[in-house]
Amino acid sequence: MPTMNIIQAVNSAMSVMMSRDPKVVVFGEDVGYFGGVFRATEGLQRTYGKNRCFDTPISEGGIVGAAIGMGAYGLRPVVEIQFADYIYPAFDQIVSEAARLRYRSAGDFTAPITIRTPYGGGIFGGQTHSQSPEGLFTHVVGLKVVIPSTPYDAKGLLISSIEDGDPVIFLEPKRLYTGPFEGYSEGAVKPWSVHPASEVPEGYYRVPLGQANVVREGADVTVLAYGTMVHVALAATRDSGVDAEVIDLRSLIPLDVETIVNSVNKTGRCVIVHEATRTSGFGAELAAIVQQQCFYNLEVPIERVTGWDTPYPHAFEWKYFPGPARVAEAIRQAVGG
Amino acid sequence: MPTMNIIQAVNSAMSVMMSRDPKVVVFGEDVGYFGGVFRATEGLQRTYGKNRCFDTPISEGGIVGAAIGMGAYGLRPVVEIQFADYIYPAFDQIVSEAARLRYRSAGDFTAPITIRTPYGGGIFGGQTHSQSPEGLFTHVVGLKVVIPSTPYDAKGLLISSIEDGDPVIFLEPKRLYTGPFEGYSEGAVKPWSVHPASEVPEGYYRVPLGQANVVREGADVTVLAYGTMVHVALAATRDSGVDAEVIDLRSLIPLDVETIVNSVNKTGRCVIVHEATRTSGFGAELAAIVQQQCFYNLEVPIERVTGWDTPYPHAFEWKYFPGPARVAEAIRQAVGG
Amino acid sequence: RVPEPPARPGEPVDFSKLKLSDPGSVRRPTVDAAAGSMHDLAYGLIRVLNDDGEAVGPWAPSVSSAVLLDGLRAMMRTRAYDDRMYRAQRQGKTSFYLKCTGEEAIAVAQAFALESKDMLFASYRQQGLLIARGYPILKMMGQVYSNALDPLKGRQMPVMYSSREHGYFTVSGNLGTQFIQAVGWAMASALSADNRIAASWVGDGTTAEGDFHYALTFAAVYRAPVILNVVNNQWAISSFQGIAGGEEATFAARGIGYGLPALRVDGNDFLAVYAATQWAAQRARANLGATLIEHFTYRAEGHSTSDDPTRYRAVDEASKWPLGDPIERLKTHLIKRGDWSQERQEALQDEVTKEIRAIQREAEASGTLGANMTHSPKTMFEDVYQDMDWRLQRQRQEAGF
Amino acid sequence: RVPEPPARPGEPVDFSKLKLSDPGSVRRPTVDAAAGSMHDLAYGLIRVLNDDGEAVGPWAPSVSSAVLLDGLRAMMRTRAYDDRMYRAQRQGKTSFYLKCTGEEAIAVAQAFALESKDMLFASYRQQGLLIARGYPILKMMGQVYSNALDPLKGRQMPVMYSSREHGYFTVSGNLGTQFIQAVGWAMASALSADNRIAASWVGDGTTAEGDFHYALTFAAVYRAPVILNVVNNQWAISSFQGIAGGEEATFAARGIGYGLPALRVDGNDFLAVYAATQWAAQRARANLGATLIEHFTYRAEGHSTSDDPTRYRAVDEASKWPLGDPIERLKTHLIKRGDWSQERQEALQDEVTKEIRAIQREAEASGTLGANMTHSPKTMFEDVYQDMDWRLQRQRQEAGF
Ligand SMILES: Cc1ncc(C[n+]2csc(CCOP(=O)(O)OP(=O)(O)O)c2C)c(N)n1
Ligand SMILES: Cc1ncc(C[n+]2csc(CCOP(=O)(O)OP(=O)(O)O)c2C)c(N)n1
Ligand SMILES: [Mg+2]
Ligand SMILES: [Mg+2]
Repeated sequence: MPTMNIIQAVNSAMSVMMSRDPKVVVFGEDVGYFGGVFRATEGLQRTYGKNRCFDTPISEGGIVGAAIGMGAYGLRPVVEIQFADYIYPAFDQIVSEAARLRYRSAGDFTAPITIRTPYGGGIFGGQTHSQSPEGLFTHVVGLKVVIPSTPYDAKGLLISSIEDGDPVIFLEPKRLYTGPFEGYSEGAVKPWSVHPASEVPEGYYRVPLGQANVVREGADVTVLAYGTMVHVALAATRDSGVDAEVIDLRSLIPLDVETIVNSVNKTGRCVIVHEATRTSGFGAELAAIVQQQCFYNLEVPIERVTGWDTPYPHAFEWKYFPGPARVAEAIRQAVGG
Repeated sequence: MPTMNIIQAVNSAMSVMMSRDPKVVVFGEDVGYFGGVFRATEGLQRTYGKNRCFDTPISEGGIVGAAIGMGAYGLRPVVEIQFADYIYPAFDQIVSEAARLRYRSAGDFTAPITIRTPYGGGIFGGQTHSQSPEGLFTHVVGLKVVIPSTPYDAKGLLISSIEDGDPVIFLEPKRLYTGPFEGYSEGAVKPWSVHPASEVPEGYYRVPLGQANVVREGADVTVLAYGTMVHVALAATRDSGVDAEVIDLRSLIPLDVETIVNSVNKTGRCVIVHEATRTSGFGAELAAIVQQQCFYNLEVPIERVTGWDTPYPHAFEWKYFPGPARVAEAIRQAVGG
Repeated sequence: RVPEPPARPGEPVDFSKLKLSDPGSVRRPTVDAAAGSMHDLAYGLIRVLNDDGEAVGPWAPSVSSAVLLDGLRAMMRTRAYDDRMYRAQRQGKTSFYLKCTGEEAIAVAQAFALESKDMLFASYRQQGLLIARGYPILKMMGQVYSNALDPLKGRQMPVMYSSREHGYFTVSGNLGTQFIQAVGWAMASALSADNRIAASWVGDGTTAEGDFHYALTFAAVYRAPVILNVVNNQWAISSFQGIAGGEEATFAARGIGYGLPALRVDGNDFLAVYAATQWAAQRARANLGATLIEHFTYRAEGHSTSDDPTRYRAVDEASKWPLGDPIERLKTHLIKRGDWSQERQEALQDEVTKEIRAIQREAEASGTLGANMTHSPKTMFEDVYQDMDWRLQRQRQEAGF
Repeated sequence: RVPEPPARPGEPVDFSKLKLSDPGSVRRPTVDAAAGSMHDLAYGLIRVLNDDGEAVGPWAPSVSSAVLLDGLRAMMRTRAYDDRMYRAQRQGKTSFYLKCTGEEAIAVAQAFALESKDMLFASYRQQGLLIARGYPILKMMGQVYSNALDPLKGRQMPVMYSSREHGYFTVSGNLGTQFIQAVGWAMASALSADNRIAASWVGDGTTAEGDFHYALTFAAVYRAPVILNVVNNQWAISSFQGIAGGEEATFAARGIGYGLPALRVDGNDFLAVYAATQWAAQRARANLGATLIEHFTYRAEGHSTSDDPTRYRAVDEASKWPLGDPIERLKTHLIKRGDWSQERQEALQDEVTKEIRAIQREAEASGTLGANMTHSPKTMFEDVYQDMDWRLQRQRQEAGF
């Protein structure tokens, strides 16, 4: 089986779907001839032609609005927003339109569109190339929110998202594009090839939306994470020496609440990790659910390890990023260490 | 002292500030000659002239973008977004600009703007005249989020917001504009005149941001609410016969966490009420904070009574609205009834 | 500097400053003419019917009296429908209503000028499209009453219709969003080598939204087969069209900057609207791209049941509108043609009024808003997603359904 | 249909299809001429310098050689600064850099044509404005290195400068947002009876954002004293200007639809940019409102340090650009005037290079990115709000500062 990094896996997912289904079209800023600023659409225009993969004006609202119209026609648009930080001009089309079409038309019209966008920090992109806005979209009913953490999941989840009948916000952890980053700002960066989940089938396969992945079984504390932070959580677990159970949510909406609740009921402790700012981040919803469903099994308060409630500061990226040290500390605290 | 409803109180706040400070300008769709679709700016153009209060094109992004520029010039713009449901076209200007100016320019430029907008349901406005998007803004660092529940607070909080150096999203519970609605869809609607908080001074006064209001002291359970739901929570408390402590948050950001924590530590029980959809609503953040800070005093899980995770359905408004019956039931459950 | 409308309440109405081309005076370029060669059309006003009801000039379409009579009937049914629903709202039978009185020619003539397979992305003020396409008025009333007949299951505010079957896209409460969606639909049609085209409508006020700009940009760049209509009815609730920039340039002129052909049409002239729409549709079907059409008309009544226009404009403005009433004008033309008469007009009026009343009785038999004759409340949890997730299942239980 | 650029890698470059007006051939309307009377200027190209370096035609400004020499020096300092910072990034001394090579005349000439009190809302590619206004290059380098000299305390990516003192609005990473903000600033100035004006810049690609439309709409409606500049450097990262609609109409033509005067200028011609900007500034100060100016130029290098232009455009495109290099052209003109010589040019080049090198040494003495010579990390929690709330105080403690 070929090994792929996340860029290649995402590219493969789109290519597989474009060859299987003529209704799949891909567009966005710089995605055509150039293949995208992160090269995720590399070769798609050459292979499938300019009608199926093309550049757009710099108009995120226009990109999503046009995609919605194409979806109403019967196509399955997969659009790229160059950075998640630039998705806000499309917010009205996403929230008021894509998320609402099915409901307001009683199923007469739907928006089977996939919005791909790189999110997260760790590349010295400053406050406008580092944001993690997933929490906002989880509050918008009608949207699905998916975040892979490995090449295998990236391809399988993206295929499921493209085939899904509802609009999906597909957030790609850009810091993981080329390697399983564990959050150590110093030291050599591992390539994906060293990671088993970089073995990705050439062809079609799905990873279903709404199924979390227990990436490490453990007895003493449950760590909930997604995207980049899954790898940081695993590293932190190692560093902490605690027998933590690490769960990769994979999709935030729909959420695999069963896997989460079973784990916390078993461990009695829960640490939630995300890179997004803390207040009203998705960690808040997770904490609210866990305390409500696992209340009588919880032995300590649920803790959140997150980005600080500030914009992402260019020079202090590694003071901002919730790295292995902070996560390990929270894990130790949770087990009363 | 004159009695005012919330529309009159909001109008009075703007009038007082326009007369005190020539830098205060008011604009938005239909706010000029007409005085706003809810009449909140009635008479301001007549009194202060077309340079200080004027109509704008139907362009929420333009309204907020222009306000930011005016703020950079040194004015204090107070803009109206006709319905909170229509704030999304301005989302990029609010999130990427207003909220970030101070930080990204290290204090060189700021956005001392106030964005007024009516929110919430109960007027048969359907899904695009009923939304409660406050949760989204609480996740955006750099913004303040204020929601009054009475005429007295509305005026005092709006004056504080206009004088505040940071951008404030000022959400007005439209169902409370003309009376203290308790959530009973049937039966006579009370006017504000029957409510003590409708006594509003003519002149200048402030209600500080970040101070919650304990509207009912109680021993057995803490009910956290804001806006319309404060009155519903009080009615539900009465109906439930439980000695609940009802807290009106008044401002979500900054949040008066001390008052909340002290109350829950006292009662050991907590019910959170909001009209917004549940998942990732502000209730999630409140639950996450309360379980973390009051863990060892909590006797039962924190429950959220909220709007369902669907758009606001026109015909089923009263099945959607979290009315007194649902809140009372949650209060009873919390005290083990 | 803030623009001011011609007349506020109490001020005299004077429309003499309006520059109106004479009927028949505006040239008609060939359908394949270059956009750059017809900027003058964005400033003139295409008019076909003169004051005597004759069809004059190069834009006079060759259209049979039969079609025009269907159009006349559709406009009259639209107006009668509006009147009934407006009253129903006033009688407390529903929460809201919004008429298109005085603007019927635009939606109706365009529906007749387009193919039934073409896709329509309307605003809330083009109910005439549905009626002209033969959508059952009973269903429309069901939607307005949110009763058991409502195809939208009571989820939407009145007038936010939707019908895939009739090529009518679900109306959005958020102004303008449909404009770029229509362009996307048209792009999809073109890249699927389909010959169906799309059409969309926004009001003068809505042109200030970003979606308007997105639509014109994408339509121009990809040469999408779409007709982009701006219905300039002079008012946006209480703001006159100058607040949207209508005094600095016409709304049709917006198209020039994108290299789009732009037409400006007398929106109260059924034949002019029909002809301009045919021209744009032919152009789109010939893969020559999009056309922007400004329909110059007047909102003869309040914005909706929620406002009182006498608070912000002169009472007699509507009656003084120089371009008359679309139904009257088409009637006069048909009589001039010798295919119609005042008697038949009155008979038709009578018939239409009776028809709509009858439908209303039938609709109300299935309930009005608040009468609890809705779809089952448990449907409120459906269609948020294709499949209901655990949250909604639990919440539906919590709700007791 | 998707537009294609003139030449992809490997394809021959041919700019002969470009319609370029002859130097001096475009008329100059009076400053108070009606916007509607000058649509032709949106399609022509205002050029002052001819191939011999002479200033010809009605737009030739009366400007002293002293001012032009200051402009020449500012352009040269800008280019030298860009070169040093670009190399510094390549050497790993910072995360990112972005040059304006080939476009220096636009920012520099406009800075000289405006008053120092006028407010500038730039994109990331107008560093020439700051340099022309005498902002310390040492501070600019501090910002690029996020070191202790950085006025922005290391919070922003390189080139996102901000200086209230120099009337330079904090640069946004989100394209286009500054355009409508500039209009708001100008509206504020006008309603405060202040005579300062605003100016803003976006690129050709950015014109597709909603903010562009908001800006033109508000500027037209309120007649705001603002100059709205579109820098058409032919490329938006890998997308040529046709993807933004530049082949259907000029970007200047966008202004016509809003009733704004629109000028199209040779952006590599210092005198033409200077003259057009003066014209627009006089108009704005006379309360005649906004002007849209398209600066026709070429992005001579990559978009930034993050891309490789040879992957999407022909390598020799830059060298074949028919409108030359702004520094070369101004130099030639000054020599023609008899106020300059090749020798002095070389001497100045030498001086500027040395100066920038010296400043760079000084800047790097205060640290480069990653050298931990930043402001205190605890400053990272400041300026989120005017006063730090409890959340940030606690989080700062958690962070250990
Ligand atoms: C995004 C958005 N902003 C504001 C509104 C509130 N609103 C509803 S109709 C209307 C006026 C629209 O005027 P126009 O576009 O001229 O259309 P008309 O009503 O005249 O047909 C406004 C401001 C809305 N529905 N959506
Ligand atoms: C809202 C937004 N969308 C996308 C981007 C990513 N981006 C940065 S620069 C750029 C190209 C801009 O091209 P243009 O407007 O022509 O300006 P130029 O770089 O040529 O000066 C893009 C797409 C962004 N910064 N902001
Ligand atoms: Mg209108
Ligand atoms: Mg460019």
